[in-house]
Amino acid sequence: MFDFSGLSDAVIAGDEDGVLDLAQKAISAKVDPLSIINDGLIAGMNVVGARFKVNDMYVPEVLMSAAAMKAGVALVKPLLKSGETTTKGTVIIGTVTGDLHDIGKSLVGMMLECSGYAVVDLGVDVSGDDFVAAVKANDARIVALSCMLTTTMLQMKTTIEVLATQGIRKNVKVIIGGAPITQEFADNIGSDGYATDAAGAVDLVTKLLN
Amino acid sequence: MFDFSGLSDAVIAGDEDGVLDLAQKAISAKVDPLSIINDGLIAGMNVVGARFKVNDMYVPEVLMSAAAMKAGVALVKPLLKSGETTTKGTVIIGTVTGDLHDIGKSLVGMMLECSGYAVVDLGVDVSGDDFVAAVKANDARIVALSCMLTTTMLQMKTTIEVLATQGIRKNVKVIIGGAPITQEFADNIGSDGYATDAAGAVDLVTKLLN
Amino acid sequence: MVAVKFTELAYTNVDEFVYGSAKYPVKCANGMVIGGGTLYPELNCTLPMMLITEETMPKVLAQYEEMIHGVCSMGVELKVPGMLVEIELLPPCTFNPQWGIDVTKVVKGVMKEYETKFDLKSMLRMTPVDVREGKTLKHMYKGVEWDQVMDTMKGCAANGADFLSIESIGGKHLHDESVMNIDLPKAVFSLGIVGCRDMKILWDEIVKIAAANNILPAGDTACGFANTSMVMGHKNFIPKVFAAIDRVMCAVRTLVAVESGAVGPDKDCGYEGVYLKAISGTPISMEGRVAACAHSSAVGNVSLALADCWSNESVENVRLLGNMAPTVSMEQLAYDCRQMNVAKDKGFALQMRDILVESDNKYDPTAYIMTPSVVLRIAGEIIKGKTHFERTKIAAGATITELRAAAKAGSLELGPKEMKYLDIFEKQLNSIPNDEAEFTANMIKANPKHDLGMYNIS
Amino acid sequence: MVAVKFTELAYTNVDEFVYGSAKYPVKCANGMVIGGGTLYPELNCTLPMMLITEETMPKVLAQYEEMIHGVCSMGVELKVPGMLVEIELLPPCTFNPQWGIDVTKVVKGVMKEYETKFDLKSMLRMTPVDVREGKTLKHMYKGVEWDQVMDTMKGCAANGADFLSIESIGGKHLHDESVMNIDLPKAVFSLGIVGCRDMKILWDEIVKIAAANNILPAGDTACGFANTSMVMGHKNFIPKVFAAIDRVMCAVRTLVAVESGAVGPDKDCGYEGVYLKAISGTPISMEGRVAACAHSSAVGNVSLALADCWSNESVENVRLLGNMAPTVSMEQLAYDCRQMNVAKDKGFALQMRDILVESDNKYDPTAYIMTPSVVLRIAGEIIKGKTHFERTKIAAGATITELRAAAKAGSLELGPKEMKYLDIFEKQLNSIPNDEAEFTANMIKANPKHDLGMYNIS
Ligand SMILES: [Zn+2]
Ligand SMILES: [Zn+2]
Ligand SMILES: [Zn+2]
Repeated sequence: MFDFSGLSDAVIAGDEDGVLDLAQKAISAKVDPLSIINDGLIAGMNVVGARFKVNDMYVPEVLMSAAAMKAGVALVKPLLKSGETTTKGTVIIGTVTGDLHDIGKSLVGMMLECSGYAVVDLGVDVSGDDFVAAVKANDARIVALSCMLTTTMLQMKTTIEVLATQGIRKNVKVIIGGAPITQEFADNIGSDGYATDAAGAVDLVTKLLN
Repeated sequence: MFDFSGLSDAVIAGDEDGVLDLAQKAISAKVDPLSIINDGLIAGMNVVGARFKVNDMYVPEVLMSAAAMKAGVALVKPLLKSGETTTKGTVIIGTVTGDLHDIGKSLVGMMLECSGYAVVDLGVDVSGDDFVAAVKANDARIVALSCMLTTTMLQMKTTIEVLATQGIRKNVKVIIGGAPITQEFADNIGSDGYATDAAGAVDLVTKLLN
Repeated sequence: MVAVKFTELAYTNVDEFVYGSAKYPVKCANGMVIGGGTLYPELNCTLPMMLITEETMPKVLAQYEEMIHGVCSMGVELKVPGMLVEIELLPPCTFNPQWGIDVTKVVKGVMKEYETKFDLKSMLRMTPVDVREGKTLKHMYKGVEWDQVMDTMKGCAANGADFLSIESIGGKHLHDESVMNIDLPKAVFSLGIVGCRDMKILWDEIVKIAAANNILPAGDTACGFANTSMVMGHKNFIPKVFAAIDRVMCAVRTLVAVESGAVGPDKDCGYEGVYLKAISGTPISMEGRVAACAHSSAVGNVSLALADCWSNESVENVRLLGNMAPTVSMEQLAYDCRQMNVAKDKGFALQMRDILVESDNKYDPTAYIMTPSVVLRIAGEIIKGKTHFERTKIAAGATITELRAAAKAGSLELGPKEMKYLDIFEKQLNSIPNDEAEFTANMIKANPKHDLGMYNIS
Repeated sequence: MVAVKFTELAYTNVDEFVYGSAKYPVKCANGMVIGGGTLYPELNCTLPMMLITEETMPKVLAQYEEMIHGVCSMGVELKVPGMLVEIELLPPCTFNPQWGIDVTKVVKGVMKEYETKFDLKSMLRMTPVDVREGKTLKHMYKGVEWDQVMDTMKGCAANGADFLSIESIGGKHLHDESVMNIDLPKAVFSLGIVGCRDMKILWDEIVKIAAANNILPAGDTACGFANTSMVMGHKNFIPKVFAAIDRVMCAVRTLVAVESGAVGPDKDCGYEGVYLKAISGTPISMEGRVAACAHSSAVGNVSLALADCWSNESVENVRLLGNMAPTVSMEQLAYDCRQMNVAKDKGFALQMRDILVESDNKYDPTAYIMTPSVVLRIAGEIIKGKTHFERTKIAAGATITELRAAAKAGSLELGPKEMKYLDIFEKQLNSIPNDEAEFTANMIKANPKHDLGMYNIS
């Protein structure tokens, strides 16, 4: 079997040039493209996620690893057989109407990407209709809502209601998070789950999709 | 018109002997019994309530005034014409099942008595059925529930449900209070009101009965 | 009549009487020494709105687990030198001792996890509720309620508790009436006779249970007594001087636990703990400004002046913007302890103590009687008493004398109404006969609705 | 290029640099003097979970009324020498200036009631939100958002505010990226060029509004900037040294408000305020251990060492067992202020300051750079810069030097990874050209997705 350790290490180091170089070598060596992605690139990213979780890597380091991995995936992806897929599913993420807090939600998105999910980040102040449109356009399975104000919490409820009215609530799992959120609130507004931090959000998504 | 100031002052001073003496004199002077009660005894008690509210009297002083007033009422009451009444209505008060906190609830009862209500204090750890029985036995118009623990709050909801099941919820107003209670909780469990302290409870009862 | 111990003060020099250090420190197996020079945070937390039933017990345990996780991780983050967790069990968890045991296991489990993973030193104080009250109570020392308290104590002791405490309530019904009517003789009876005898019987048992399980009997508090009068005074429902007198009288009762073998740290909500420390040298937990989450008070700073553990009293598991409330309390306690410990290390412990004392003690009689020098003076009088009854009376008299003198000297702000009541209470006190048996007989006669046979008092 | 002021430090002797006293105190009509020797509590509170709409506005106002009642009555109870209330308006109350005005009226109404009835001295700080962001923003200095901020400022000023503040956000989008990527040059650009220019334009207007209404322009904070990096560092998402460097750089930006005429007290959540005080002598509000309700931090005690007002940052109106949360915060602030003021009265202000500093400053770089002597040293370097750009670069360089020296001397605990990043940041800093125009052009080119034309920067 091909030795993927160099490729994984390049991902962990956030070394985009190294990733591209080693991925190209693997392609030239006729390694199965799906294996390059799963056993090389994503395997490296899994290490990154685990190290971040125990405070052994910083966010910017994770971002560099993610960028390196993505470059590698972009190189290999055209060679995949039809039907082969490189993500575990698509997550739509955004901060709800009236709330402009960005970073917490971006960190959750980053961690989800590290863990093999495709993430569509709609940004801040996102309306229910925008969430609906994004779910439809991306065939998403998870909607992740963020808010940081006590006065925007109830917009999460509204957003979930819009998903229901538009007939797609049953197709997606809705998860929520942010400083004022509690499990009790998550239950009360009919969401499918709540996590206290980015790592918890990944665990939650994994649980909901399995 | 008869000068009631001496009688009222005796109530305010908590001087039971003085009250009995002056009330007897008024009876002998053929003063209308209802007027002795309202313009003499209860008028004095109104002053007591107002002074307590602004921290100008202590609880034990109020209790002595209340005892003096009650002694006076007991003396005069047999002389009332049929149909004349000396209270503004009856309040059933108690701490709910599982909760043994006594004093806060007793203070509310005391202030209601000062303000002319008849109070039936069921004590602590009172079940829904006991409240129902007391309402029926006393033809009460108000039920006042107390609790001091986060883990007994939901017994208030249960108590209100028992009142409903037993068919008397529509006949009474239910008010609640205690350290963990909020207006929001009061609304959520379907009570008719909430007060933060004993003086507030009196105002609330007065509002609900008018 | 129960024998008194401690006929001399542990402290005679006020310059030795300070926070973080007690004459008889409590040495713990994990290296923590309470009263050995370091002030430790003691975090107490309770459930948010929920019922406790067979069905909800898994949720109850999950709540405790979440709370202790948050609290311990804050302890790690702020590098505390050690910490205490106190769980005051809620009534259903004493009525059902197994539930109390399950709570103990869960809490201790999290604490052990943090000890293993992060080297966090921590000790667990379990405080069953004294359920010996209510409509069905037949006797204080036998029957269902007594057994529930004892079974819970034993179960907690065997399943992870390091310290046992209780807020015992022997004599409380009499005391409640004494507060509502500011009846000092009845307060003396409830505390100095009924309460002290009850403490002796109760704490002899708790000390045995602790010994059998190789853990420590920590101490009791006048929560149901002087805290009731303090809250009533704080709201201007009764004279504040009554609360101060009541507090010092309570010291005699609380001390009985130590006479029976309790070693501390005495429990947080017993502000009379400063007297216990003065007399017996036992380390004490205290609560003040950080405990505003649980109750407001007039002793937010002075309470820190002599503390060996610093507590938030209790906070329910609700979310605040920064963190869950127990974690918020833990952060506040840890910073306060840092301040106190650094002050001590720099040689400024006495100055820090006096700053905290002087920030409160002019404004409130209870704050005043927590002044270290006042504590030593009054404590010096108390120990002259040869019985608990005598000591309780002396406590009241000495407190009245100190408060009156302080008000006259301008070191305590007392309005004319408060002053008037000092005189009234002095008269009430003087009306009490010297003979304990005579007083007891009078009191039994005057309070026919209280069945003191339950206490084996007749 | 905006002219800099303050080319000398307000403090050169560290023994004069202490809490409660500022070189240029703020004298209020009610007799309070902020920075005049007394530390005052500053209470901030916000709504619990609820929507703010036309329909809910009566409930919103009732919430504010309830909160301020509770807070003021605690102020009376604890006999505070004076207090501040801060209301950070929520976005809908700036989008609709009339709603912000209505909040101001209600809050000030309660404060006046307590002044009349109980002689409670209090001052109101109104802080509209800087709404100049979001999808529809076209320009920073004209159009809807600018008008909303200005109209709210004017409305608050005319209807009861005593102080005007804002947490302004010019340059924040660039800064967010610099934090996520720990890109020091981009942080320098966002703060030292974009941020400082924005501050000048914004604060010139706020100062005019305050003057026109005969009230005081108080100050700004780096809430959207250094607080973001501090929180990220606190969670170990980025190196903590980045947060410390960012904090000191922010001082240059925050100071622009004072250069425009702001007089303080500077806003609580700007920990860079200690630099502002050192350079300009302006009194500052700070937040620490009592603000654990709003966010945990590594500076819970050190933040109190130089404070002139002591804040809880913000707490929502939820019930805790003791009281509603804002009232709980007020009690905690009042006790902390008592401690500090008594220490000062007794001549122990410097010892108290140093105890608070030393309880935190070894454990975290941001805590370290808040050490009074370090502040004066770095501030002394900053004022040598002739432009805001230059000062921001000096701030970063001097902070790196201080942190490295402290770690080597053992006065600051810094792990090897943090040390490595100090070197990385130094290299990043040295890559910045000296020429502001050149740097600006580079940055505009490197960040095409940011439209700096909105700031009139090209
Ligand atoms: Zn207690
Ligand atoms: Zn406690
Ligand atoms: Zn802020």
